[in-house]
Amino acid sequence: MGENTERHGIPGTIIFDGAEAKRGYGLNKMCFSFNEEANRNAFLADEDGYCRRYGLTDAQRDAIRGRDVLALLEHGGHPYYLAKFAGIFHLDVQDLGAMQTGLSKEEFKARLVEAGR
Amino acid sequence: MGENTERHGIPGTIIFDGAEAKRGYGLNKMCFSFNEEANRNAFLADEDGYCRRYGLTDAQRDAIRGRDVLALLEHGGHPYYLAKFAGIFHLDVQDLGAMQTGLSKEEFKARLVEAGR
Amino acid sequence: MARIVGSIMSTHVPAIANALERHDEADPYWKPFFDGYEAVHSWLDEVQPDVAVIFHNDHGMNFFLDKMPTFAVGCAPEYRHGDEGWGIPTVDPYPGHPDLSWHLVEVLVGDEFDITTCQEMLVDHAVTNPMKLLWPGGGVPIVPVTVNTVMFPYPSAKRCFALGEAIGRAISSYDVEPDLRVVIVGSGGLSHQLEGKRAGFINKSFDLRFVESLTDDPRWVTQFSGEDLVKETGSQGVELLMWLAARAALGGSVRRVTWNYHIPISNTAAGTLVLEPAA
Amino acid sequence: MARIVGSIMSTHVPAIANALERHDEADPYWKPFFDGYEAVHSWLDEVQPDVAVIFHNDHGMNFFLDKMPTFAVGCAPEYRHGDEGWGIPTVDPYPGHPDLSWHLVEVLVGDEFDITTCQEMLVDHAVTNPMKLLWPGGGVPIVPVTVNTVMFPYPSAKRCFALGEAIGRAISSYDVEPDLRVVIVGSGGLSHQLEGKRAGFINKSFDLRFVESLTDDPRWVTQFSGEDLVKETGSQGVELLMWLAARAALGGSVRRVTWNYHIPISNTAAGTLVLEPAA
Ligand SMILES: [Fe+3]
Ligand SMILES: [Fe+3]
Repeated sequence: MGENTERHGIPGTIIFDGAEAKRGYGLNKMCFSFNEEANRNAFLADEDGYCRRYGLTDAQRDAIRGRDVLALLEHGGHPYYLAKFAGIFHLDVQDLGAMQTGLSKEEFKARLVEAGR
Repeated sequence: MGENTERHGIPGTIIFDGAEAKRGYGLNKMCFSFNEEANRNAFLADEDGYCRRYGLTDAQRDAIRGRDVLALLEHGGHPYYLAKFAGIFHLDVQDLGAMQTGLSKEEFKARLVEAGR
Repeated sequence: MARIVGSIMSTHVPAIANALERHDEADPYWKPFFDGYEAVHSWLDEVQPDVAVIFHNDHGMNFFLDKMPTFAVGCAPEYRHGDEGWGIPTVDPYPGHPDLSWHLVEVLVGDEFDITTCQEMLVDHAVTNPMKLLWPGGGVPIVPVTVNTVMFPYPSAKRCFALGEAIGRAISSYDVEPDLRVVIVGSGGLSHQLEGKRAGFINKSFDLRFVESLTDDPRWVTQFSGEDLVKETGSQGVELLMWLAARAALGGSVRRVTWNYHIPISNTAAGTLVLEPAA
Repeated sequence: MARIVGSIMSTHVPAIANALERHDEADPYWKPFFDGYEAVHSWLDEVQPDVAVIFHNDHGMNFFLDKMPTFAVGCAPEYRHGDEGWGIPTVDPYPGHPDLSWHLVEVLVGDEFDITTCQEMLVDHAVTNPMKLLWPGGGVPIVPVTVNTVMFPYPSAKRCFALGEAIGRAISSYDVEPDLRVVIVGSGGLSHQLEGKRAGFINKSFDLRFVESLTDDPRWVTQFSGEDLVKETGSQGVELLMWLAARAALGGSVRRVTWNYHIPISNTAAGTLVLEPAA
């Protein structure tokens, strides 16, 4: 159980509070910049240089490199800003849902249908 | 008596309210840009082009051209942003006070001393 | 005095924009969702609003963590749809209604709401998708009201209710256009969670209880803290705060005009609700 | 629990930065002003604060009309002095105190203040000049609290008083560093007006009455509207709201440690005041 879960007690969920906002500031600022196409292209052209410019930590840099959403969240990434990062690779929220839950996309979608019964 | 004075009833004073904020938006945005030296230089190099980029009205453009602080205020300029414009010409708040009250700088300063008695 | 004709609550999931672009309204996946808007369109034809006040939350478009307001009110002449970064089609700017906006700001600050006033504001799918759903052929000028659900601490449900009430009163005191007909939009929800190991979380029974409460007992949800709401409705289910504020703007008793609920649209329990003031 | 050692209210006129750069402290024009800070320095030596919470107003540096908050709280690791555009010397960044900042934000939003949270914030002379005046040799980490006096509607004096009280309570409940000593700074005032035909307006009797009230009857000034305050103190004299919030943070009774008043510095009635909680 992570420290965020200890603070807030919600399993499988990181509440984006001050501690996360502090931890993730550079990472989120980088992802926020992806609202501009020129920045998305600049990132694709030179990932390392782009990450350096925003002062990412090594752990954040690794998680970006590995497209590892759960790790990005753990290191202060905010889902709304991370969505801009995921968008560069044309991942939709169901791709992301599957990745984070360890299911296939079809299994993830089936689980959602199930929730409606 | 201007419409602002009718609204707020304070002689010699324009209350910067929504109506002024609306009227002065482009002008104030231009002046806010003067927080950066590159922009101050760009303005000095091409006043017309710079004003056009911020969509100033003709009346605002004239008032900028005439360094006419009272007219700038009348057309929605905000004192804090206009101060950035005045700063380009190294005018301090007492130069501006004198200009706006029709006094010499010495007379304006004397009036301030008088207010302390 | 201006008059509030009613409130429309609507999900705003990004995928809606893609479905509309593909004309998927009759597709089996989408039909149960889009069908819910027919009654909304009939009602809008009847009540003919002139302007929409839209409670919404920003998703990393107009606000960043450098300056994150709890409550913001748009006072812009128009609202441009920004590039959201993941490729939904952008739409033409929506005209604003600056006079009504400034009136709201004046009344709200007078009522001790600490508003952030925005003379420029980019909007995202939380504004554009409800607009497309409600007015497929056009739309009305808008006044966006942004509620922070990006970063803790969120405003409490109680505070959001109070904001909605205050905006309702403020609209009623707007006398520049005495016949102005205002519709309130609450954009977001219902239960969903996009991120983390609990991604895909949905809570049908809480959603239904909440929607019930909006008619009978609108303060019911104000008993819950921000943490409670995340737990019960998912990280993004807290967008129900927009529904709550939109309900509160109507004041006393209301009548339910139409209600549709469908799980899932994308990762979300999609809800569409219209309430109008009881005669 | 953290403890508030007292509040320092100080004028922040830009010209002070130039006077300090020229070492004009003993110049006849400046001496009556700078002399007022000797007692402040002695008091600071005694109370040894660890951090300063600074109520200030932004002068077109960090905020523009696109996003103008009523109340903002800095949560940044450091605060950089921006280029103000008219050539006062810029100073090195001040370290922040993010943990205290976030604590304030959490408590304030819980208390129904609709704070704008700023993880980056440029500061202007309203922060740098008091810092230079109070700590000529250095300084302490800061938590800036920005109050809108740029654009009407301003928060009412009553609301600013409530904000100050809430911040006082929030500081008292900060238990991460139980021995933390906090000084409050109220930056701005007193009566002055820079613009318009009434430029140079000063109101000595109102200033004196107001400063009197801070000791004996701190809510006295909450009877005045924003318009009233502009009328009585000048367009920029409304910066007295920073003094009011700084006073309110002290709670109940206070003792005046030192007080200096001099007209004019630049276009301003300059005031320097220290209050501490009555034992
Ligand atoms: Fe959303
Ligand atoms: Fe000032």
